Amino acid sequence: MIRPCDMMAVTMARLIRDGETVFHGVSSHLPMVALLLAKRLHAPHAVHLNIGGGVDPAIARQDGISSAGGNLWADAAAALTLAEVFDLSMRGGLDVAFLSGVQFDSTGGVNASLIGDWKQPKVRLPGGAGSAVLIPTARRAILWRTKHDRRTLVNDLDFLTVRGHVSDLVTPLCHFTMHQGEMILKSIHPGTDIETIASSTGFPIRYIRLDSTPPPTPAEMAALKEVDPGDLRNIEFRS
Amino acid sequence: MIRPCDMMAVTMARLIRDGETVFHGVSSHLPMVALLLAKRLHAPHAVHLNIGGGVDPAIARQDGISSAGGNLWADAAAALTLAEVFDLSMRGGLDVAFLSGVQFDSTGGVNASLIGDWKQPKVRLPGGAGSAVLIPTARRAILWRTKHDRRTLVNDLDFLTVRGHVSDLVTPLCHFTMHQGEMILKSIHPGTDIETIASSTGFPIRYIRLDSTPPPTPAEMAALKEVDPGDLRNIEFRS
Amino acid sequence: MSKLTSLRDAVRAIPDGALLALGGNTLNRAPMAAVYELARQGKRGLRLVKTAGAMDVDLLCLAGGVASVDAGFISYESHFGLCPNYRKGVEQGQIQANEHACYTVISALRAAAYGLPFMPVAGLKQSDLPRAHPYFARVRDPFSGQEVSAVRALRPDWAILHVQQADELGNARIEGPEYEDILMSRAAAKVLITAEEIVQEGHFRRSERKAQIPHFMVHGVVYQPRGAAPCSCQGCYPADEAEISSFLALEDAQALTSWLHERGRAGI
Amino acid sequence: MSKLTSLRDAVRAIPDGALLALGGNTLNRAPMAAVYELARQGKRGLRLVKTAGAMDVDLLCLAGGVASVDAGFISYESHFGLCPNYRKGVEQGQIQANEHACYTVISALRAAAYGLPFMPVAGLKQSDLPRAHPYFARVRDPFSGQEVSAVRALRPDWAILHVQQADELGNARIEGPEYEDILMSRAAAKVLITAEEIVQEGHFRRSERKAQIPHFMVHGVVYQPRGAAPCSCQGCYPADEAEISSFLALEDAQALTSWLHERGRAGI
Repeated sequence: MIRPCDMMAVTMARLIRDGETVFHGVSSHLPMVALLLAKRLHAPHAVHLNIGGGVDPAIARQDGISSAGGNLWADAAAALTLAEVFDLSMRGGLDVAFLSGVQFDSTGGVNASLIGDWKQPKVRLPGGAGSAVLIPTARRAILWRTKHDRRTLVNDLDFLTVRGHVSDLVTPLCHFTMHQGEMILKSIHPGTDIETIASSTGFPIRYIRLDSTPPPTPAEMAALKEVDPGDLRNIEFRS
Repeated sequence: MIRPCDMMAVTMARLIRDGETVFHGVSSHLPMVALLLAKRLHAPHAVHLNIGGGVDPAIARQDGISSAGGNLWADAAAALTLAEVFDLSMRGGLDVAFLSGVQFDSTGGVNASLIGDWKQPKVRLPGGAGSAVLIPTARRAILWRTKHDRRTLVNDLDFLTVRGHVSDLVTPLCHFTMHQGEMILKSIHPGTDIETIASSTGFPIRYIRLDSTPPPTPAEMAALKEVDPGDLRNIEFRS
Repeated sequence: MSKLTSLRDAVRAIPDGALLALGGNTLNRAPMAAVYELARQGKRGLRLVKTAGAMDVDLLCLAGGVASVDAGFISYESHFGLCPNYRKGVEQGQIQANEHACYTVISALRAAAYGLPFMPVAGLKQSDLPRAHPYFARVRDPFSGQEVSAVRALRPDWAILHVQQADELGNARIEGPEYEDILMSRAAAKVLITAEEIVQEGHFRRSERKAQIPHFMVHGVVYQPRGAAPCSCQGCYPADEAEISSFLALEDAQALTSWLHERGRAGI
Repeated sequence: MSKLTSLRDAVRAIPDGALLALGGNTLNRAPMAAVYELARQGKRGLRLVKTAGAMDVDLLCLAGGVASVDAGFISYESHFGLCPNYRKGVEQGQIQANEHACYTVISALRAAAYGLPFMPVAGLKQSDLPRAHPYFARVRDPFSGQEVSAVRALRPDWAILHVQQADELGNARIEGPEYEDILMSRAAAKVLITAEEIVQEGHFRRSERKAQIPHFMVHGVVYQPRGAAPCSCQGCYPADEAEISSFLALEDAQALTSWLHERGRAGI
């Protein structure tokens, strides 16, 4: 049985190319682990940028509470503050931003702000953090969400926190990719099927060529355990 | 015989009040010494800001080449880059800026840019450095110039580098102050007289009450030798 | 010229209704001791500014002291979930949620630090945020004529920052992640420093690791070991999960008062 | 992924006509070895950017390689006087003097670093500079309607910075005054580092004094002891007055060529 967190971490890691500058923010243990995994495997020169401010931290010390803490600074060679990481993206120098949200539509729109009417929200969400400026400026934004249901993948967003350079969306069930302005299904994770995905998705499922997401290889699993001995990739599923 | 550099340093030092934030830039040994003198005497809590970036450096090491060097950083407690010193002035937090120039008029206008026509200058001057933004934003700008002649104190500037919050102008001959938008004579240094000043000044000399600049006191001279053992205050007169 | 004072006196100087920038990020180096004291003194109408806040904002919301929050992200991380008290306050209409991209908070603070009424912002393009909030606008580049987004300056009345080291004059040094603290010290009209350690001024003078916040920007220094707890403080202590959970179990402002009172007696 | 290269190869990558930011300030930590090499290679049409330049700018002007200078101040300090070659070039119409307030250079670099076409600037009010130069304009604050000055972004093709320490990946650390170097590394499209010392990457990782310029912004690293001489380099050496005077005695570009050749043979 493949755990969703492992399947997601591996899928997200595979999207990172060698040499790219990659940013993740707070509440982002899963992309953090995916990035560490990619650097261990096929993308050793990917550049790890984060809120803690360390560039390419070795992360000798795990932190289960925060993905924006001092452990991302302590053993880095260079420092770059959050403000400067944003600046980098604004001037076109950020290749990949990992971002999440609560609602996603088929156009790549993201809502991380609120549920209901914005003038009097039913649910106040945390907010998009850097999304509103990063998704339009990073070369590509990779979205992830540990829930896949019709309240998450919707036809109509309650609020558009941002639309921009979304390239991929990874969920516990599948991997979507953007194609000509539309979010289409790219691959289905092992253990589910297209009917389950269609019934769990609020927008119509479309695809050009449908693959099965390759399950984590033994090498990927071994590396995953090395870069994430504390199983931080599973935090969002435990909560 | 009082040396002009001593008279100027002491006159400039007396203009600094305790607790004020005070900036000087490059080519500014004279105001640097004046500030160190003021801090030694009546203004111990004046804050010394500079291009080297050290706040309140002790300046254990003298530097005759530059008033923007690492000696202004090495033994400071806090660091504040030039950009941040400018920011401080822009937001209204700088009390005093020391600035020089090549031409000055009776309205407090300063030319540090060029002689002749700006489209094809006869003489290209160094430029106003920070003057164009500091003189209008610092609470007051104290000007100094080691030359006092009709080419320096003029009726018409060749180019207005800046006009702003000029409060004082100190020369080897006298001390001017701004009064209702006009540069008026405040005090005459020992060893000269109003006729000499009038004939050396390109704009009409006006004053309300005319004083003699008090000569450096023995305490001032003693402190001056302590803070400036290398006689940096005399550099502009030697060159 | 010592600015050393007690936390109580320092926080007394902060008026109700103040625009207040809080240092740190989420559960890292937030100025929690000062936040506790703001709640104990029953401050009202505070307008908070932060890129990403968590327990600091949530606690002041439970205390009933918050009028508005300008931030990009207000939530705990990992298993602690959303900020229940902030959510409730916003959903009940008591607290104004001024949502930013974290970067527009930074840009708004930069505008204040640079003495500007606004800051242009690249990147803010397809979003409902500018439509929903009056602090966003568009401005025309005077050179190319193209339009770019802009955010209104945020000039905090106070920045409250917890640091590892300060001297009694106010020179303060942050070790490890700076987050927006240095910028906040420039943008705010006044700065309150709480510090793990009070060092001699000579300590910074002899070191190449200078204070990043110079004394003249600082209006009060409080010696406050563990002043970020239960949040983490780089090089000093990790976050205290049990203590955060203990806070999250509180049901109302009255329970918070007792909880803070207990901690006050224990010297926290 | 080592970026270590020779000064000659590194400078070859810089094309004629490049917009070039030079680190340091006046006679402090200017990247003189790289400036010598630019002159040796006979670069033409360089457009220089700096808040306050001195011998670096003056030497390139004597070499005939400069088309324009965007700066707030171009002069030696103290007894060395004005920059004769810069003056002559401007006065003879060969060099365009784009006078800034030093702060408007900073603001123009910030605009580039922040991905913006312009930056508003407080302070630039009563001055002929905006009238004389097309890179200044006025812009209206969209919130209050009030006007404020603005400067056009300056995005250098290259920043050339001399630092005390770098590793071969490009991580670079400046000790002491930073001047505009860190900002230049962000504003420029490419960065060339010359370094007094090449350290292991682990050196920065183990230290709390991190590199301020991260490797991925850097395109070439040159091991160049005394790479700022005859300017000063904090913690390494003071300015060399005799050498500066020796340069100032040169009468023309031909004399400069011989002077540079002599120094090249001596490994400078």
